[in-house]
Amino acid sequence: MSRYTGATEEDLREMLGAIGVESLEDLFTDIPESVRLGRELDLPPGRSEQEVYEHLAALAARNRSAEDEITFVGAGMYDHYVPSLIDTLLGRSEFLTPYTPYQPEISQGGLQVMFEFQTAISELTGLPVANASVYEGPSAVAAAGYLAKLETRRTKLVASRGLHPHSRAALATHAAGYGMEVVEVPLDEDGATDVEALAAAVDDDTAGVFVQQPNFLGTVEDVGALAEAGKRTGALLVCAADPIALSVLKPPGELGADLCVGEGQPLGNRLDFGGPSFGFFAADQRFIRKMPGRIAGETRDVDGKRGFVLTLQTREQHIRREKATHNICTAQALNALAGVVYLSWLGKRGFAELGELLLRRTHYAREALGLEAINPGPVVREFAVRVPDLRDVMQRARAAGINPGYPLARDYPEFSDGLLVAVTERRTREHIDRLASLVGAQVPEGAPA
Amino acid sequence: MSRYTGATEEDLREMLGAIGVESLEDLFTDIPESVRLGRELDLPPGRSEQEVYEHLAALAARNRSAEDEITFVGAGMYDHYVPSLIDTLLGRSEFLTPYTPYQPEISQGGLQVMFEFQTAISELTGLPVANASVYEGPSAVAAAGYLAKLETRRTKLVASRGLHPHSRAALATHAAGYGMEVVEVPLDEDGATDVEALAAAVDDDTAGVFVQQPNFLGTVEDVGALAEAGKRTGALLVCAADPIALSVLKPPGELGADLCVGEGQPLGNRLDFGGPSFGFFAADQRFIRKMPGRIAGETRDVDGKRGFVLTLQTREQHIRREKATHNICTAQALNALAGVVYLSWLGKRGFAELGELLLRRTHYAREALGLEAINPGPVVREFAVRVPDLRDVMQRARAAGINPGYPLARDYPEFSDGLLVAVTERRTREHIDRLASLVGAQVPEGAPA
Amino acid sequence: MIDETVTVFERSRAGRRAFVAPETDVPEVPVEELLPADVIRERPAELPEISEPELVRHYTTLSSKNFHLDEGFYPLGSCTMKHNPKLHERVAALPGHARLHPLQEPEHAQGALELMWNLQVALGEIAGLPHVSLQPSAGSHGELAGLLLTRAYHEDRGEQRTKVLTPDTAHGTNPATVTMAGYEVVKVGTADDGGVDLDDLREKAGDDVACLMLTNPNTLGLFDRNIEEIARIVHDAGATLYYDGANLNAVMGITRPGDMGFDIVHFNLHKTFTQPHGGGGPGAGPIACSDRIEPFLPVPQVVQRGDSFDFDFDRPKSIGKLRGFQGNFGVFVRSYAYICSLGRDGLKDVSEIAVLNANYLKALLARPGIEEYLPIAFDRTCMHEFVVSGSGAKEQLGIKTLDIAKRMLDHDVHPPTVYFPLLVDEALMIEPTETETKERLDHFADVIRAILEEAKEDPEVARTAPHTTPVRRLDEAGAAKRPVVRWRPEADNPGDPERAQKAPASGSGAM
Amino acid sequence: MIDETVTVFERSRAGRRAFVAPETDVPEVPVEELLPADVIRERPAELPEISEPELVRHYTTLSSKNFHLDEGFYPLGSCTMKHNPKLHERVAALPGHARLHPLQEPEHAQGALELMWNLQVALGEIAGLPHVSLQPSAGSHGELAGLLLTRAYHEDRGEQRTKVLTPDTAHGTNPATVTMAGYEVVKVGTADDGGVDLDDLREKAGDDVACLMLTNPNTLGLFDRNIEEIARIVHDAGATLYYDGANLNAVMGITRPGDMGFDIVHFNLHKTFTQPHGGGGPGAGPIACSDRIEPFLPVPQVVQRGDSFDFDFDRPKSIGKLRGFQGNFGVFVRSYAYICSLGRDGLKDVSEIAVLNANYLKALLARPGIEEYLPIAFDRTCMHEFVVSGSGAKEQLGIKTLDIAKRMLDHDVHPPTVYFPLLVDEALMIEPTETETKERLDHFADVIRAILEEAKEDPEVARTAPHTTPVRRLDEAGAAKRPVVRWRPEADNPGDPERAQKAPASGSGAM
Ligand SMILES: Cc1ncc(COP(=O)(O)O)c(C=O)c1O
Ligand SMILES: Cc1ncc(COP(=O)(O)O)c(C=O)c1O
Repeated sequence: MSRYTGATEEDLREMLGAIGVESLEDLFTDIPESVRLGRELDLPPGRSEQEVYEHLAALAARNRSAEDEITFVGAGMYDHYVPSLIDTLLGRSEFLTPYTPYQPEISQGGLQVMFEFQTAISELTGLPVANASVYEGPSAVAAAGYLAKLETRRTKLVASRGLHPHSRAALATHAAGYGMEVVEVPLDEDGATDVEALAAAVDDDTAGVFVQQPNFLGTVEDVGALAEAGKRTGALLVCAADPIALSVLKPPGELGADLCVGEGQPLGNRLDFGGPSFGFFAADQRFIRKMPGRIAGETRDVDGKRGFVLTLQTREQHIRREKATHNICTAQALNALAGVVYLSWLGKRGFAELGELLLRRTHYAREALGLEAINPGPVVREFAVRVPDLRDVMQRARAAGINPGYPLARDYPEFSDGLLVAVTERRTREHIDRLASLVGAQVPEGAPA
Repeated sequence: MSRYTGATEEDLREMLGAIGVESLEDLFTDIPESVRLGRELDLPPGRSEQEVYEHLAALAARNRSAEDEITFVGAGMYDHYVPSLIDTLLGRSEFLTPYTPYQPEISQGGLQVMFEFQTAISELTGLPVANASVYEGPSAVAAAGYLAKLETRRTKLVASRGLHPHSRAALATHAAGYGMEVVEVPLDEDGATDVEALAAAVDDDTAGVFVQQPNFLGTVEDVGALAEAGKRTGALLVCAADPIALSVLKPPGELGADLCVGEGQPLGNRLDFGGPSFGFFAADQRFIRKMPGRIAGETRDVDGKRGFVLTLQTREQHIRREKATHNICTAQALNALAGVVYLSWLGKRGFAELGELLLRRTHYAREALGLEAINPGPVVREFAVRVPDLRDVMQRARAAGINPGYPLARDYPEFSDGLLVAVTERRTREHIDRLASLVGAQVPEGAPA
Repeated sequence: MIDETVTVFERSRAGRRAFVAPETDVPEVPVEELLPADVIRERPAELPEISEPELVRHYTTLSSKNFHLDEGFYPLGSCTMKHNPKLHERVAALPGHARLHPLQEPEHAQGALELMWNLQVALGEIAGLPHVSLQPSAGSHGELAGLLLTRAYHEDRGEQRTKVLTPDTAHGTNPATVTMAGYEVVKVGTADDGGVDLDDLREKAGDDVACLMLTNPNTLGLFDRNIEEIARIVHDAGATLYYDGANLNAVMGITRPGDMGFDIVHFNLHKTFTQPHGGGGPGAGPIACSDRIEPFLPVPQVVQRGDSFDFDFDRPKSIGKLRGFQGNFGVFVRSYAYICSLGRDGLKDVSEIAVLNANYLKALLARPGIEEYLPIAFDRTCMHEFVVSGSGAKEQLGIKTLDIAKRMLDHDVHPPTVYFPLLVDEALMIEPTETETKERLDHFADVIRAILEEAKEDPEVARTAPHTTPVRRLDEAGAAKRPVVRWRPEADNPGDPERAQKAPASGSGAM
Repeated sequence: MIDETVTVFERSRAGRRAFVAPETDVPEVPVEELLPADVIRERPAELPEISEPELVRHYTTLSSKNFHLDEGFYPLGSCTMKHNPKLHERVAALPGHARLHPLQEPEHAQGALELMWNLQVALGEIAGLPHVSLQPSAGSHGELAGLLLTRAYHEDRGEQRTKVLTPDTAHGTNPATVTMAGYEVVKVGTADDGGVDLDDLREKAGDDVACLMLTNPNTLGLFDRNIEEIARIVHDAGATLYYDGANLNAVMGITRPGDMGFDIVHFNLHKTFTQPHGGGGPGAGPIACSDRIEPFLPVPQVVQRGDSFDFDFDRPKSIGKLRGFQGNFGVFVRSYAYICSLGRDGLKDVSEIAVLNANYLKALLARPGIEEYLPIAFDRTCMHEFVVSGSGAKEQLGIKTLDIAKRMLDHDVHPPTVYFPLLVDEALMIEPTETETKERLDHFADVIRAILEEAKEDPEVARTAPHTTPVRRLDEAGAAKRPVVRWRPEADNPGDPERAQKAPASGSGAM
């Protein structure tokens, strides 16, 4: 059995003596016999480091990861290349092992990272204020809903069907708590949010309107038009965004979005079967005192030296308790660090170059597959197509070591033969061509190419 | 093409200006045209980090490592479990990226590690002085030969055939330089060094006598007897040792060895296809001023504070040049760090427990295989057996995902059907039993079990 | 410029780069032909332009301004800052875990599902509550899940309840969660022994009460001896009893929330089951519950079918999804490795030594020279942590708890949690954890003694502490009054002169 | 005890442990039944007994006492302290590399052999010498290989040669190697322009000379314009011309040792081809040579057979083996990744920027306020490094080069190589490398200026520097006089009191 404790026999004697008790047992007398477990936990015995490693390595070997296959699955998390320096920096105990920087004088590293992260997110989203991270994408959307409620005191949320299914689900789950109704707006025949329908759904009870850029199908939305329609009655326009796509797309903040939130995984975080990653939360200046989560601010010390602190804490649970603007405490600081390091690694030019590479490969892929597009309009890094005999294609592809994409049927029954195909800088033209040849064989005569 | 340089266009202009030249070309005018390359290097163009990663990962995938098969191959390097904290500590830039601690005031970390390493090696070998590392095992043996020459000014070296073939080869190669003859002493029928033959080979010209504990076949040698026979005429007794075996075996220093050297890989270092690892070099007090390599010593600073420095540097090339006791400069500091962390991780009790586990599994394995033993005597972690139809067994085993051991034929033609089988804590009884069933099928009727 | 405090943005120089794009192996169609003009980004995001060497140095140097657990003692009360075994980083980084896509079909993710299943079974056994969802992202997210489950449970029974009870010692996330879940907070008092005031509880536990949120041991580090009576009262009122698992480190293998009568519990995997805290996450807040709550658990649930595993989405009464995908799997890997390493005996050992260490340190602080200044609040045998009051030091030495904490920074130990719980004046909440040695505890007591001794001579030293840290006391009021929450080139900027002129995309108007 | 300088042995407490053995799954036969009594270890090695958390803290805290390349500027002349790309650690750690046994059959190690082959081809092209052995463990090992090859070459021709020429500017390993290789060292002088004194060379290059060891650019950072004439003289004498490749960073893709007339060259992969220096290794010192030397290269050689790769052991004229197995493969992986990343254009870029940075820094130091005190030795366009003399500072300010170096420690920059090469009085040998930015170079010049300014006011500050480091100037003389090279429990020891009594296994008699 592994042990991380240090108490020796001798320590035990001395410590019990100092406490003034006979045995460890004596320290637990407050616990009524009647609620004692009175037996060993029904768990396996402990094992050595080596044995635990072998066990977990054996489990890992039973997963087919992006190291084992060529995957075109995205749908919210993407197989981007994570640069090595992120491993090195996140592996440093100085970043890895401290907790929330409650003592700023010995936490300037973490606090400055938060400040830099907030700056980078502000740059991406085109909004002046960002927090230091929330849990992840869909719960960030739910948090935006809560802010909309606090801000407007209204009762209704309107969400595009183009919003990630998990975001819509999380929004509904949380709204059930803070007592709001969620109304869904359909997509038009091009796979974009139906602007008229959205305009119609919004009324004086509407606290927030939710769209996603690009939307779940990969469609580049006309955020400007949606904002105009959505904000008519004073609701907040919440835009969920793929941060990578913002390398080439106009920042939601420049198009009228009040809040821009999203999933940070594409920014230097591993897939990790879905987490941990980070959520980002950016807002217009007027919401700065209603934001959820930690915010680092710049200030000076008694000697006038530049420094950083957690600021605007009167929003937070540890100060305001039931009056807090959100209950979040532990967030995703380490993942946010990966995010800002990743963006700094890409740099001003590299970020744009990456976006353009994805844009080109994605359009090339949609061409190459020659299948009917569900969303024929502009896309950045992901698109949806109809695949006649989808199951068959999936099987053949998997046999060939390729995971062709995410089937839409579960989340969009209306696209029962739909496949969502994502491209990253790791998916080369050669990969794309191999996928094309696999599905190409399936294209029925006369199907639109 | 990847770049790790920082000079921008603007920098270039300013810097050339400050230097007072027009172009980079002007900085190379000292190089005669006639020796200029005058063309591009005939190498591929540079690639992105991601592409280089993919290329090297593809190469690595074409090796069958100990992660891919159950290996019983040892013969000098062993598949021990390397604890995770070694990755963490060796990955710290503070240990990874500085060079030799020429400035002790800003190198106390590295210097104290050397001092601790020397202490651990001294404990293992039973000799009072150890240096901070040499390259690796066989060249450490050669270095011991050079010390024997410097010490005795004699011309002959006597080496047991039980010494690792690579050590004998390296000794011969280096001796050809410093002008010494190497005489080999055979093994007896039990696979141990022939004490009489050794006694006979030693004479007044003999500078050093080389034995290995356990020897290459895994045999536990009677080092005491060999030392007695070898030192008769004043030669130095050099014992090469497997540091892991010293957990259960009497330290060579307590048995008359003047020098104890060896391969450090088993101590927390990866296999790495043969390197980098480290060599250790321990000696009796009288040789402290003839040792090769860096040695850290304890001292005090001007304020009386405890500290460490590189000491006895008058032995070394950077001070003594042609009069140096060895030419070594860059050694294996990082690997030695892994060694002392590993030994501290094992600890006083754990080191013994590990040795006893190997001892028991090894004897169990020799029993279980039921093959004719080449060295029937005591062994610690490795043993040699005769395998009728060896090639066949090898093939069947490899097909079953098992690498049964190292065939002796190349290094010991006299054991053309010999197989050297090594056991580590990673080779469980179940692995051993699987190997046994594979070779067992091959045991001819009436063969000794 | 190199050594002072400079952001990565200020280190930017036009033309530098670390990243190099893989070759464009498809036609280089102009962006304008692929995207409509009005959606194309006009100005690039003003990200730093910096070389890899300088990027590594920037963050390496920054990191060294952090105090961290691998450096020294970190008795931050309620946070369970125990050692993070290095094995966990190795297993979490295995490509089979780290590069596994969350939407990989279950048949190709059997290892991951088995790991989640095994972790659920272990957590259920430790809690004494059989049904587990790993989905919540942290403790407070687990709390929210717990109240959403409570709401769904009551609504399913046709009951409308509007209030949730929390002790006045509760952690801030409890009341904050109550509000977010659409309930009204009702505080329950604390009795003289530090436990729940039963009379107050009886009075407030009416049929409009949905839940009592409790942690036991509580935030004073005390085990509530009346837990069975508390459970009876709450259940008689038809409310659920919620267990805030942040303090579970005290009782593993000794007593279980389920056996105490709790209906729902959240775990802080990043506390009890050791995660590197990462400067404020990531963590995970799985929940466990009893049979009557089970139908409402989030989707998807990991289920075992024969000897394979699958996700179950078909749960009609489920509260739905709390977040994307299935939770912080990378966190699960680490906590599962921890449970495998320690096993049944090791986990009990953890709690016993955690309690031993806390009581030993409490005993050291109860000695003359300290206890006059830092009296122990509710002095009785504590569990994994305890609380002292700085009231004595404030009155007799004129130094506040804050001053003591700041002075500790000069002694290379992390201060305890301060000014919490609120009902203790000038509180210091001390949780040593089981992975600390006796020497560390002795040293900490010596540091406190030294600080108090020093204050007798000259309180100003503590009042103006810290003195040896990268920065000294910072102006937090000013930071909140005029918040500067992102770097702007307008600010004096050693960076690329041009950039100083033109505002970035988001510069317009803001702040 | 916790913060001062304490060895890991002194932290030991009987009964603590980090390691836990895997279960003994075979019969627990007593050791006495498996080993003869007289070979069994009587007393266990006195290794530390310490828990994982404290072990991690010990070495983490120790590490923070090191200055390192990822922290700041490290212009250690002749050592080429360039950035270590983090990618290299990732690819070296791939199990297919890290867990590959050196005796794996070639057919199951094709990836590794191909990597070694590709690296050999690249190094051969860069050196202009086609035949490469990767085996030597470091530069000095490569030098030894070079002289053993020279000896074998001459003996094969029936020649006996006894002398090896080295310039007086040569690095210490050159003469040390000559002695180890059984030759006599003959020094060749340096001309006024910093190059080899041709007349002296002509005089000494007799038929008893086996080799001239040279580095070009030399240790002064100067390219020897007469290299062709030098080669002619050496070859006319029948000797080999050996290239010490430590300074190759200056000329990649611009000129090649082979084209200059060298017969044998060693590479310092840990310099030119960036390895993390690890506090003093590991490195690797591959050698390349011309056709006439090739037959004598060490065994085994990696060879290509069709489209697969193999080891060739059958080389009758080979000098044999220099070490175990096939060399420091983990080092090859990193250098190969480096060459793949930079490619033909990137490597040339490296040398150009390395030379640019050196000349720019030289220009900064040639300005008033510095050059009076630190005149540049042999002032002409330098290559990747240059040497200044502290003679001016010594005479006019009364501070030695050592004092200047020690004062730099207080400014968070690593001092240059000092007191080498020997023929420059009070030498400072400065090699910035190409991965440093202009800001770093400017800062370094500012630091030097500040130190000199300060010394004008008060030389004592530098004479007693450093002032801000973990320890200050250490008693090196005392350390060498009474060497204490291992910890002993006899020494005052805060550790386990018992241990202080009984001496460890090796305690007897020693020191
Ligand atoms: C008692 C208690 N409850 C709840 C929480 C909230 O947990 P988390 O930070 O994971 O959201 C904490 C953590 O600080 C805590 O100490
Ligand atoms: C010029 C020169 N030659 C040879 C060497 C020796 O190389 P190594 O340290 O790798 O043995 C060095 C390294 O310091 C050097 O600078």
